[in-house]
Amino acid sequence: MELGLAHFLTTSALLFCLGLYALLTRRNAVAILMGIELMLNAANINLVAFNRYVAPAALNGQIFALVVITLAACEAGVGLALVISAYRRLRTIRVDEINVLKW
Amino acid sequence: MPMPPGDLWSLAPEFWLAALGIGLLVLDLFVPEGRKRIVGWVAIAGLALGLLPIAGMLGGPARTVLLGAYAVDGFAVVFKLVIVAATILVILSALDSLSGRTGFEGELYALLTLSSLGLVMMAASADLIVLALSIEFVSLSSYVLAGYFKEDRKSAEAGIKYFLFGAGASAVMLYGFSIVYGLTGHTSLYAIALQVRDAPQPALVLALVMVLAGLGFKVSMVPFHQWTPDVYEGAPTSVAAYLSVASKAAGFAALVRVLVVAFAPSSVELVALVAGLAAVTMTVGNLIALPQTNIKRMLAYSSVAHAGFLLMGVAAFNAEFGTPGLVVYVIAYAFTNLGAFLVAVAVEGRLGTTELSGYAGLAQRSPALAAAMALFMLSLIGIPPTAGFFGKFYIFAGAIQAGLLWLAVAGVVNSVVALYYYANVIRLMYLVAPESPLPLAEPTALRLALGISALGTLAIGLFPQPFVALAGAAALLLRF
Amino acid sequence: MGELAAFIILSVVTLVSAVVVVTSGNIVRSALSLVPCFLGIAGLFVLLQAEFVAGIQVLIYAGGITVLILFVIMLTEGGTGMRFRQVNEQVPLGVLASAALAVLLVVTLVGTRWPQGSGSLPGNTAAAIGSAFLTNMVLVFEITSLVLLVALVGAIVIARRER
Amino acid sequence: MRDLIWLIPLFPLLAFCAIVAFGRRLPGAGSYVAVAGIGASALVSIGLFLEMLGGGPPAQLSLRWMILGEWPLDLGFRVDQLSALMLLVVTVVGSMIFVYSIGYMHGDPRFPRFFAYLSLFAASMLLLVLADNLLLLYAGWELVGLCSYLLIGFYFERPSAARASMKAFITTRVGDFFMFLGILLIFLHLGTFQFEEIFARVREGALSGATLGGVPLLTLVAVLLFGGAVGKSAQVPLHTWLPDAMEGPTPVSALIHAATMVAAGVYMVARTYTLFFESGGQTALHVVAYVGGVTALMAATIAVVQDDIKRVLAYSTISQLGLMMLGLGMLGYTAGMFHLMTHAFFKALLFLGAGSVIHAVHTNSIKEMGGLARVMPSTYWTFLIGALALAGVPPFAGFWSKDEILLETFHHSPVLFAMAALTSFLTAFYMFRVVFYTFGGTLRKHDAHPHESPPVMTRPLWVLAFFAVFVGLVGAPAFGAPIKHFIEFEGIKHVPFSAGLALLSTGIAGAGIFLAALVYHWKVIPASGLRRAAGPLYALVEGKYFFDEVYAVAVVRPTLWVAGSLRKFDIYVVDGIVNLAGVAGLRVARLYRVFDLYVVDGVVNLVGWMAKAMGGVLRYVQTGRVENYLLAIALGVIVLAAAGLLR
Amino acid sequence: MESYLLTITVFLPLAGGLLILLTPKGREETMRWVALATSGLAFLASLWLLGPFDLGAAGMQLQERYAWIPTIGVNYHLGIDGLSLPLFILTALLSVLSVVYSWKVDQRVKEYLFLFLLLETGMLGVFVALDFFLFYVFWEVTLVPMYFLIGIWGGPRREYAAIKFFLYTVVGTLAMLLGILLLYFNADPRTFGILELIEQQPLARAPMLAALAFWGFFLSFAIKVPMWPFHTWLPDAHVEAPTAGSVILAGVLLKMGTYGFVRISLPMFPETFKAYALVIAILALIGIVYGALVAMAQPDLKKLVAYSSVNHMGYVMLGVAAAAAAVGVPEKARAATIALNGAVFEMVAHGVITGALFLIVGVIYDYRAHVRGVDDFGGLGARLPLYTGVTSVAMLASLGLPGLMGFVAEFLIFVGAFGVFPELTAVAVTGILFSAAMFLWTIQRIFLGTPNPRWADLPDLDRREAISLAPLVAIIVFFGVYPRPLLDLINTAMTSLMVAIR
Repeated sequence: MELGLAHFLTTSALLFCLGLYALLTRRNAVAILMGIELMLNAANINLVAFNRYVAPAALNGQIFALVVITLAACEAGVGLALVISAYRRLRTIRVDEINVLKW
Repeated sequence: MPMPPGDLWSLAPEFWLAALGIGLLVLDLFVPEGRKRIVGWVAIAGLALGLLPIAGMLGGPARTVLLGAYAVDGFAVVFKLVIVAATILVILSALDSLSGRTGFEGELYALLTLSSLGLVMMAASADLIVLALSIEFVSLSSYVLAGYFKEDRKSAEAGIKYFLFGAGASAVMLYGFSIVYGLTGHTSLYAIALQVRDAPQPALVLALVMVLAGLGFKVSMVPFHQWTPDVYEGAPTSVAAYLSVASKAAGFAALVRVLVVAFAPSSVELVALVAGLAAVTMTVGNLIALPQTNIKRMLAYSSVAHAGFLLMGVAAFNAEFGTPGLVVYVIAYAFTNLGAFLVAVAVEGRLGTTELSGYAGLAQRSPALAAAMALFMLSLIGIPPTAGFFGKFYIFAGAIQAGLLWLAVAGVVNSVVALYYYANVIRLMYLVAPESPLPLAEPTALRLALGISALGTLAIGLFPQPFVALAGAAALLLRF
Repeated sequence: MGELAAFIILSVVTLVSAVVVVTSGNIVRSALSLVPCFLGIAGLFVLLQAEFVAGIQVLIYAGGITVLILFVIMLTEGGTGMRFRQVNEQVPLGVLASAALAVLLVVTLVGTRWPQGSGSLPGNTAAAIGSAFLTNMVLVFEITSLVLLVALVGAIVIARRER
Repeated sequence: MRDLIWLIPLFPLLAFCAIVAFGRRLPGAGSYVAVAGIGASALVSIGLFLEMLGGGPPAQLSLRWMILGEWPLDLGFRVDQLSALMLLVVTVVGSMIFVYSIGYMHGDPRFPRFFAYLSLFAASMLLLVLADNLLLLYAGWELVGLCSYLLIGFYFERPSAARASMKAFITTRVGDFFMFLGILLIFLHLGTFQFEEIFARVREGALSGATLGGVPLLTLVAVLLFGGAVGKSAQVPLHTWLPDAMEGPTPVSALIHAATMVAAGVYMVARTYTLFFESGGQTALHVVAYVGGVTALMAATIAVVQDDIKRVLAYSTISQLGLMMLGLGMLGYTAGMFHLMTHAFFKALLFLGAGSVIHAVHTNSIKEMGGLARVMPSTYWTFLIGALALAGVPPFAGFWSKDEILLETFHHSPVLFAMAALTSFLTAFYMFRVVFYTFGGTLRKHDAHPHESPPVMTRPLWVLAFFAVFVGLVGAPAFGAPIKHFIEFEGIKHVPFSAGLALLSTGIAGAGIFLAALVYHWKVIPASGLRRAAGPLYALVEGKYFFDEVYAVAVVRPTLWVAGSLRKFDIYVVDGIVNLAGVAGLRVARLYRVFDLYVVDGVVNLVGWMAKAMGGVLRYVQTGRVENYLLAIALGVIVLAAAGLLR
Repeated sequence: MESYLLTITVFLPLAGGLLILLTPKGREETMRWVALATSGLAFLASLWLLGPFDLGAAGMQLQERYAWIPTIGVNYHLGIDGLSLPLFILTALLSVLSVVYSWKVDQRVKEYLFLFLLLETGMLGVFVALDFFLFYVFWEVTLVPMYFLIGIWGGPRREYAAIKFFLYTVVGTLAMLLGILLLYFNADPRTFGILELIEQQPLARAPMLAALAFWGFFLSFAIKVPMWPFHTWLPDAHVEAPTAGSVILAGVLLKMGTYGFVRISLPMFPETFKAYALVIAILALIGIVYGALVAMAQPDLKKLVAYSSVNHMGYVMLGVAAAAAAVGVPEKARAATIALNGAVFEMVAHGVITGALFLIVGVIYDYRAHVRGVDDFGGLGARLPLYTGVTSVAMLASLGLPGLMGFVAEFLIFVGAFGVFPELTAVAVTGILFSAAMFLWTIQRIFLGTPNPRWADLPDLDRREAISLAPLVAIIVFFGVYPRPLLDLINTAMTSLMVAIR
């Protein structure tokens, strides 16, 4: 059996859902952030894979992937900054305890 | 390969905004504490200048630059105008309300300016990569803005919530983008549009939905709206205003461009999908808005509801009244909702409360403020001769023309529901006695901003012709 | 054949460590197990002939982001040494949702007949990407830089204490 | 004269306006103006009448009142023999009463207003008489009703007066309702209100074939119109208002509730006689006759037991009106109108006499009076004349006209003749009961110091008395009964005068008087004995056949009840189509502590409470916890995708 | 000058209102005079219209037409004809009188007068707008000021009444908006011009859509009229509103509904209207009897008058429905014309009469007794002769006494409607019985009977009140005796309308 697009897609799909799982079940903001990173990576796998199998003519996929990586970095930066300031103010980063704002 | 100079010229506004933003950062270093308002005024002046090149592009030919990555068409131009104008008003309101509440005032103006650049690009980007970039650009700055008052519990909470929600949504969206890319092998919307016709159905639907998650988050469309009330309530009021108008407008620009340009040719039943979402969105927004007791929160839900009305225009994109309707509504909504938030800013600044109870008897304490608020509320209800009415009128027209009579009826019912909580504000201001007769004074900058938005609200209602023309220009959205 | 084996190993590494990341009760451990995950993904990139991307992946993710995350963990509750329940009470729903989505995704993505692209990737992707960034992707490049700037400023504004 | 007819109603109207405008500042505090007004129109009417005597075409005058579509609607005046006669009666009797009132109302705080009302009444009454079409007739009809309302309630501080006035107006309006329907039917089928056109069309059989709900249309129309007459002329069963109307000042009773307005019903029937006459098998006429007959008898019986002098006269008026109707119904077109005329004179006379008596002793009860013959001779003599005329003693006016009616009746229906005869017997009886009680014997009310009324009151009495004596002669065969040639309806041939019947009727009257004398003068038979003899019948009569009670139970209370319950219905049901929903919403909303004061009930609830309740529930989706939001994203994506895929 | 006469008349009050907004605080007297001056001028201008207006000619006159939103074919199009002219003048008149009457309002005068004048502009506009967009705008413009008038200067339950009024009306108008759009998109060429659309009959070939649009308009108008069972906002609004507000509500706003039926529903959807005429007639009938009976049971004088309006507007709708039912039936044309004339005449008559009645109630409630329970009084007749007289005239007119305005209207309606719906009309005629009973009973309880010592020292009408009542009484009597001038005006319009829809 030849290695094909489907394999990569499967991996990325599973990775994405693992990330999603973290997103949905983790209390710790940082853990949720990690989940998000996983999801972004899944997207990256897709992009690169498609670039390889579907549209090898141009490198849009890989470039997109690079962009996504950068964005991920930025998100991590800003996000973690927010986490820190939130922790300073609220003394917690457990999101289910951060709910003054509701209804 | 060398770029034709025309391309560069058509990017003039973006360059200007970028330069302005960076310039402000630099300027901020030299402006001493307590004089930071200067930075704000400079930002306002700069943005105002920025309006000129944008306006200059009105009526120009619809085309793309940078190999289809970036669209320069009436649609984008109009939205750019709205965004920049809104930013100006927001900064005006911030000048008074923010000074003293944060140590990073200068950066705030810079960030607002820069993120307005992001919004501008969102409205114009015709390439998935650029789109993703500009969306993230906006999101990142918005997260920061929402959490700007670090000493304020609510603000901090708003920041982190907004971030987590937004990051999640955009992750989903990016995954969707990747699938779209896989299905068509292109990132340029126009190239995608050519391929998408015979793209395999299930995957396309999946991609569409995931993309909707990201864009829906930006325009606060149900079920991706839940950040809205919390963030609006927690964020600095000016920022909330900014999010509710500028970033929503840009979000709709992007949404329309993606759906209409890229997905419309496909065999997916876009209209039914969007119409359904529109109905749900406006209903949920209005219903939850009813029991609210906090003006910002109430406005947040109302902005969800209005997202529903706007989606009505998106659903009617096939009708000749559809897109113009959307644009007119956006413009009307921008003025009106900004105005409402500005009043909220003023009241908060004077009374220190954002609870509705604070508005009791405002008519006696500050007639001008109350009158303005009443005007905005009526406009949000859609009573002529205000902008809101004309927008609603146009959107309904689009829906009916597109054969979506049921959606129009749903819209009508919703307007009636909405009447309730808007009228409640009017009632509080005029029919209820104030608990203290002390008059309130509005600061100059705010007065200016209020005047502009009130004027706009009335002007659109009384002399809609120019705006209709504008919408007509916007209607020639570059599509295949 | 070798490719397939490599793929299997790499994706197993990736997914397993990802599972640890999302399930481990110890936040520090899950943060650390991000590293193998990212490396595995980098490997996959290599398999896909995206060496440059792979490199960047290693540098930024495995290098930068993970470290950043660890720092933050230390600066916040991780540093206090106390252990908290790491999962909230909507685990079952979460499982359900992500499982459902997984099925949905896998079925559709695998079931789809993807268009077959013509041509092949350039040998030296790094050079190609570089030139692309300076020609028709210049806008992307510029915007990216602006995004970085904004993120930088924002992060500073937020992270610094009020003066 | 003919082209001056428009002046006739104008004079009183002007008087009315003048008095309203200037009131006391006018000569005689307005009374002279009023008298002048009615007097002027009396002169014109007399002139007109004399012209009419010479025969010749009717006087016609009309005005384009409105144009609807291309169809004009004209209103006009028309004076033929019938209306000329009526005009004469109204204006002459009217002016007498006006003059009399100057004395009677002397010193009343609302003196000018009284004359204003009187003038307005005269104007409207003349309008009614002059009308050449149903619309104008109806207008005058309603206006006289209004005036009677105002004048009955003239002493409105007296609750009884206030009640009586309202009762009068509404009861008559019940009749008007039917009349109005009749008018509508006529217009619907003939497209006109003009009498002449209507009659012409009817004669050529325009409505002959038509039926409505099985009833021949023409008959129905006629009967409906008669309904109006029943109300106005106080025929059974709508007669109950007239006795109460005696709450008004006595001149009013004389003018409106004896001489003119109540006679309007009779006049209207005569005016539209063609309709009745042409109605299939003359059914309509029979209806008229029977209603008249019953009314006549019933009222007469009641009159016997009344002690209030004015009420006696009131019931006698009802009874006499019944006789007129009976006459008309028995093809006695001339007889009916003839009796109307004579009755106007002697009944007005009687009322004014009664007024003068009341003025003197300040009581209405004949039981308290007595022996007034000596102290107020002219009142006594005039009253006696009136009584004789009413009783139908030759050669007084009443005799001739009543005799005509009996004659007609005798020829067409023995039953009705019996009733009529009995009526006239009772009439004679109760009239002289009154006479003996009032003028005979000695004064029973001791604190009273009776005195003759001032000449301004007695002179009109004499004038009227003169008429009461002689006006009947125009029907006397000895003089060739000119009235029969003056007032006649082509198609009806007059029944020849029969001496025998005349004798009989005289006998009946004499018997009545004699019996009255036995009981009340010579006291041979004790009144109590009569009462016992009558037994339950007496109770029935005493209770006025319990009409009022029945109405109270059958009509008034139900209406008020319906109104009241409809009001509740309106508050609780229509307004709260969704009150239940509202309540439900209220519960939910309470549950979630969302409550707003300004939404209370009604349809507002539908939108309000339900929406709020739903909002109240929905808002709790907004838990404020990010993980739930994120879950929402995931689920949203899944659901939407599923929706998209499953389509 | 003449070519702008309508615009000037319509916007004069608004100008006055803005002027008042500019007047500094504490100059209440000036504000009042400004209000009086502008509304008075508007009234004079409306009378002036009679000059250039050609009474004989059918169709719209004094038209003004300017492009407003050319892109979608919206025009600023004004025009007036025999139907709108009387209502136009009536509006102006009632506004002036209300301003005079409101002289003593001393709470938040500036807002009061501004809103009042704004309201007047809206009402005037509705009657002369010939473009649906414009019509809609004016229609809604009347809504907000009335909401405030009720809500701020109203009675104890004002907030509830105000929001209820607001809600009901908005529901209606939005339905109308959909109807308008349906017409617009089915027209070819697309237009919002009322006349053009009537000319085109865009929905004639789409019965389903026509029905939808018709009911859209119906909802809006029926709520305004108000027809049973949409009437429940009316008693609350009338009772809680300040006197001048009630006058305007009853005198003008209700007419907007019936005006809509005659001006729009009838010519725009003749066939559809015909199809549903019976239903509407029955609703009208219910309104007639029901209104009268409920009024009879009202202890509150103001509510009583309010319900009598339900009853009278029922007459109007009966007439209109009759006219609609006669569409295409030549032999019924005459009856229809009469009914329609009657209906329009009743609009004016009811405006004047009920306006007077509310002023009358206000006189006793606002400035005298401060109670308005029918049973709280008694024997006022002796104390206040002038007041009693005026009241009696108004009430008698309202119960349809010949010689007064109400009679002519009801008479024509009955005569006309009887030719179309004999049975229904026969029942409807009982309405005059009930209303007679109702009003006379009221008069008796308030003015007749033994004087109530509690009101021993009530003053009679003062000059200002007399001034604001006199013209109404004069009109009631004059047109009651000689309706020709007014009817000719109406008739030309109605005749051409009947011809148009035949």
